[in-house]
Amino acid sequence: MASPPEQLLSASYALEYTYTRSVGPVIGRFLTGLRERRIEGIVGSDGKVIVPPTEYDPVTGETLEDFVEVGPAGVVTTWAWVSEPRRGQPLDRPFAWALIRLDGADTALLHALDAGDESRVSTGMRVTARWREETTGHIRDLACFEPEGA
Amino acid sequence: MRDVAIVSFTQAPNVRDAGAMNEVEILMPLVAEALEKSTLTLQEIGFTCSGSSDYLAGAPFSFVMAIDALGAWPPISESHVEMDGAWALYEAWVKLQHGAVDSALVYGFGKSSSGEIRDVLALQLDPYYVAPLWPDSVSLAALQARALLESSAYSEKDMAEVAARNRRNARSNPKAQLSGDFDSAALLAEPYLVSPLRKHDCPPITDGAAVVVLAADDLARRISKRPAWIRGIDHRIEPHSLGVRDLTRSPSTELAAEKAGVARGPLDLAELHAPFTHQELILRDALGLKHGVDINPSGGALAANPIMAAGLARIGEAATRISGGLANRAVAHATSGPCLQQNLVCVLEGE
Amino acid sequence: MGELCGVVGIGQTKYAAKRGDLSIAGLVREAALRALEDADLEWKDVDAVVIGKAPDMFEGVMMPELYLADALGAVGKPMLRVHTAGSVGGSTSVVAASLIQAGIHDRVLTVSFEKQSDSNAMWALSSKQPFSPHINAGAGGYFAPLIRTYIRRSKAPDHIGMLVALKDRLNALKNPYAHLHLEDISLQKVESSPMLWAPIRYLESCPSSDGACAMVLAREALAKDAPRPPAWVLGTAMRTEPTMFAGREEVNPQAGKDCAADVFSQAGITNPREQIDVAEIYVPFSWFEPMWMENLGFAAEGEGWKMTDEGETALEGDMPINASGGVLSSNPIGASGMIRFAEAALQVRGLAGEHQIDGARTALGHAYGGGSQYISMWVVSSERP
Amino acid sequence: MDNPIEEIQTPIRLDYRYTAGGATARFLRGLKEGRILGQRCPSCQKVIVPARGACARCGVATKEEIELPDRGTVTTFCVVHIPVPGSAVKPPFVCATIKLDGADIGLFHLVSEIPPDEVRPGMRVKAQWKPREEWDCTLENIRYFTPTGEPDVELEGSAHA
Repeated sequence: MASPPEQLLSASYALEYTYTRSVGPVIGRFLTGLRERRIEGIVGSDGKVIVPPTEYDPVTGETLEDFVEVGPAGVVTTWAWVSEPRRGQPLDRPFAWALIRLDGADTALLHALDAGDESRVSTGMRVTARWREETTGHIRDLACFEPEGA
Repeated sequence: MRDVAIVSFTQAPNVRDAGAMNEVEILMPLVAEALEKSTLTLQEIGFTCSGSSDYLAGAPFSFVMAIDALGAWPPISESHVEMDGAWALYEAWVKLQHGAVDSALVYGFGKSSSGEIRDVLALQLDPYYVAPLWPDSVSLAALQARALLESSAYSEKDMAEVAARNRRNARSNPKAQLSGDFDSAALLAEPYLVSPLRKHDCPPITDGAAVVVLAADDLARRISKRPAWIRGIDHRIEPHSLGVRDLTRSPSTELAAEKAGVARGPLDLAELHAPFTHQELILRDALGLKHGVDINPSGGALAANPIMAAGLARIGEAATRISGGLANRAVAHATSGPCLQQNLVCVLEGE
Repeated sequence: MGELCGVVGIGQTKYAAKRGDLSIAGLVREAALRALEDADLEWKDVDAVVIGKAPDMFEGVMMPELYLADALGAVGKPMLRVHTAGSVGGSTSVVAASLIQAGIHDRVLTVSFEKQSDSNAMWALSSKQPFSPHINAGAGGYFAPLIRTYIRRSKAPDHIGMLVALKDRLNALKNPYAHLHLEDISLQKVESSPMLWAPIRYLESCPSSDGACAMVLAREALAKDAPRPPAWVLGTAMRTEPTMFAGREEVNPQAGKDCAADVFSQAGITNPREQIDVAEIYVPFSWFEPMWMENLGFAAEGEGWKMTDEGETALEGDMPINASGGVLSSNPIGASGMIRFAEAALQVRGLAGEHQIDGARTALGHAYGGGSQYISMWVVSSERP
Repeated sequence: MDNPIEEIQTPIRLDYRYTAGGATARFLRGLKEGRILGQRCPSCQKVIVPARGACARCGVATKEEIELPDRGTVTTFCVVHIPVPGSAVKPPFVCATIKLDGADIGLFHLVSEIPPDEVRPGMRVKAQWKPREEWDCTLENIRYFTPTGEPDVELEGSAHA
């Protein structure tokens, strides 16, 4: 415990736990696909393809179950440049957070984009998935995205 | 609808780190002051409701200890929302509409200094697809800011002007954390924090608390020479996934504003809970604020952002100006969740 | 004063130590969809959603209502999140009812849940803050001394707690949603189960469960035309007192007495023992049944244990308590209070199935939380006032 | 699909800094000097320990400091038979509410050096301190309480108080 200056008595602590999350059939199927390096979306009640897939329609709440394969490449719809990555984020060098509309999808997926430099990122650019060497069935099987053709 | 008014408002000095003051020590004098202004004792208050977050405090049941600040003996009729105090005010307003009680004490509190707030807020995200990537709250706001900048006529200069005006306004708010004269051109020369956001586009990290007393009908008139009447209050939520939403608009604010009757009369002022500069631009449009509406005379969330109290403070700030005769009709707004996912709109009027 | 509120739909998940087949959203939807189905309604028929759960650390999701908005069909609607410790399921029901009673909405969906298997209850409930009390013996460590005081004061015989444990587990065998289905439960099994926090034995304690409970509430005009009989809400109340102060009576807390007096007065009940037909009471440790009997005014102080001893709180007794099996048989903490409220409503609707108490017309739902300091209750009836 | 994914692990770590309130800090500093500090409520006059800067019953700030003796009476207790995560204490052990002489509220602590089945409400106990050089700003400076051998005290009032 840190020795405090007069009056103040404070100490640091960590709230730390590894949660075990059961995922249910829809998320489970998506993650199983990732393990096999395949990205799947689900068809919403209005026919739009939602990626990552939800068990329910994001607007009406209706139950969904029709899957379609999408990506692995797509288009950046918006992005933010991170010059100082924080603990736990997908990359430990400067990168962009990006919303990416994968080919065949109608909604965008949030992930990291490894572009090297801010000047190489723009809305509308084409990017593609970079897989982790070993995939386990986790959102982080997608190591990040990278500019297409890079 | 029953006539319900805000008759008393207090807030803690908004500071980066309240240091040795725990939540009880912050709240106790505020509650006493708010009650004194209302001339009611806690035992005369019909209902009490608070807003706070366990993850902000870094401990479960953090609101339980806060009860110690009240003197809740004999036992009180009380509830708590794990939301900004503005939603606690909503719950209390509903209770008053039911009609069994005539007054309510509402408070919101939080010490954002305890944890790494940008990371803490990442736990609000989808626990399977998004939270495991740890996108921080500033980065998510930056995604929204760029979407707005690239799809509208707004520029980074407009955002800098929002920051400069809010902090200029805050000079007359002794409880504000950040205030002063800033030149928007000089602000634009600063480096990006998370591009396209600069430091001035982001809220300060704030410890604070806010307390409001509500009263109905004749009781409100007896307590206050000029009660700030709640003429409409509503809140709405949007889908969670950022990739599903149109981040450049705030449809939930638009809908809540319609239900609360924002457009039913001219507005003198607006207190908007916009932690990021571009969010004020989005909210202005969503609320249809016209030229001449005084926006955030308190300095808003860019001058002080005590999470879990900042939304309630907006309502209190607007009410104070109505009661003080500085305005006749105002709109106050509170937000929750990433990129304005959930929004509350409250219309206040003098007599 | 105010609109009359009716419970028109009730949905529960199967409670289990781990619902490994579902995500958090899947869990709340299982309950919500069943409640909608019971009410013969769809997502679009709901005006607002009120959700409750205990500490966010259970699932490691901060303010999970944000993530659950779409799953609960709340998009474009008002959504509130209540948290009042263990009483939260009850308080959530009370807040949802107030939205109807105040005339603000026509129909409200209210849901509460806990997915305790995502983490560990003992971990999630304990404070990690430095300088906090160094002895953390779990919830039982807090409540066992209160039980000991109750036994000392009331001179209740030792077997009372075991009787409650047996009765609630036998009742649970008649409730398909209950977590614990202990087919071979016996007094001897309870007695020989290990002591956890003496005087509390293992089988006198609640389990840790995954689960969700949901209700659809509607205003009078809609509820009276509901496809199945509604439960009419005759009164709701909440009371809070501080955790620790000099002279606090924790065994028989004033907050509970005041809350009962308030809810009974709203419901026009002057003799609860006579006028309440069945009650669902928050009993996480068996001895809390007699303790709450006294607190609620069903028995005089020091006499509550006699009701248990004489079988009056059993299914066939004259004051059946926890016909569903209670918290002792299913305990997804954030939902446990709402389950009490919903089971009370099921009884007066006549839809409780195998654990239905014949002719139940008026029922009490009760929940408590924190250090016996957060109390919420409602009284529901088959009769429209 | 073979072996579909049914669950995932998501590690969460958040770092916090906790600052004790003013009165709590004084209480903990007192412990480092071997003193147990309570406070008297200016409204109800009750003595509260640990000092918390507030009387929860009256909702007023408490300032008057009262040093309390390290002995008192067990008002109630339980015997913990299960291991407690993060605790070095081995079950079974006795957790008791102890009303220190002069205090109006109980302190939660361990009772030891007596078989658990001989612990009883009304029993007189005193603190067993760790060696002075191990003292820090914590109640753990008191290893546990042990029986004094004085005659038991007749109890009234509330369970934890």
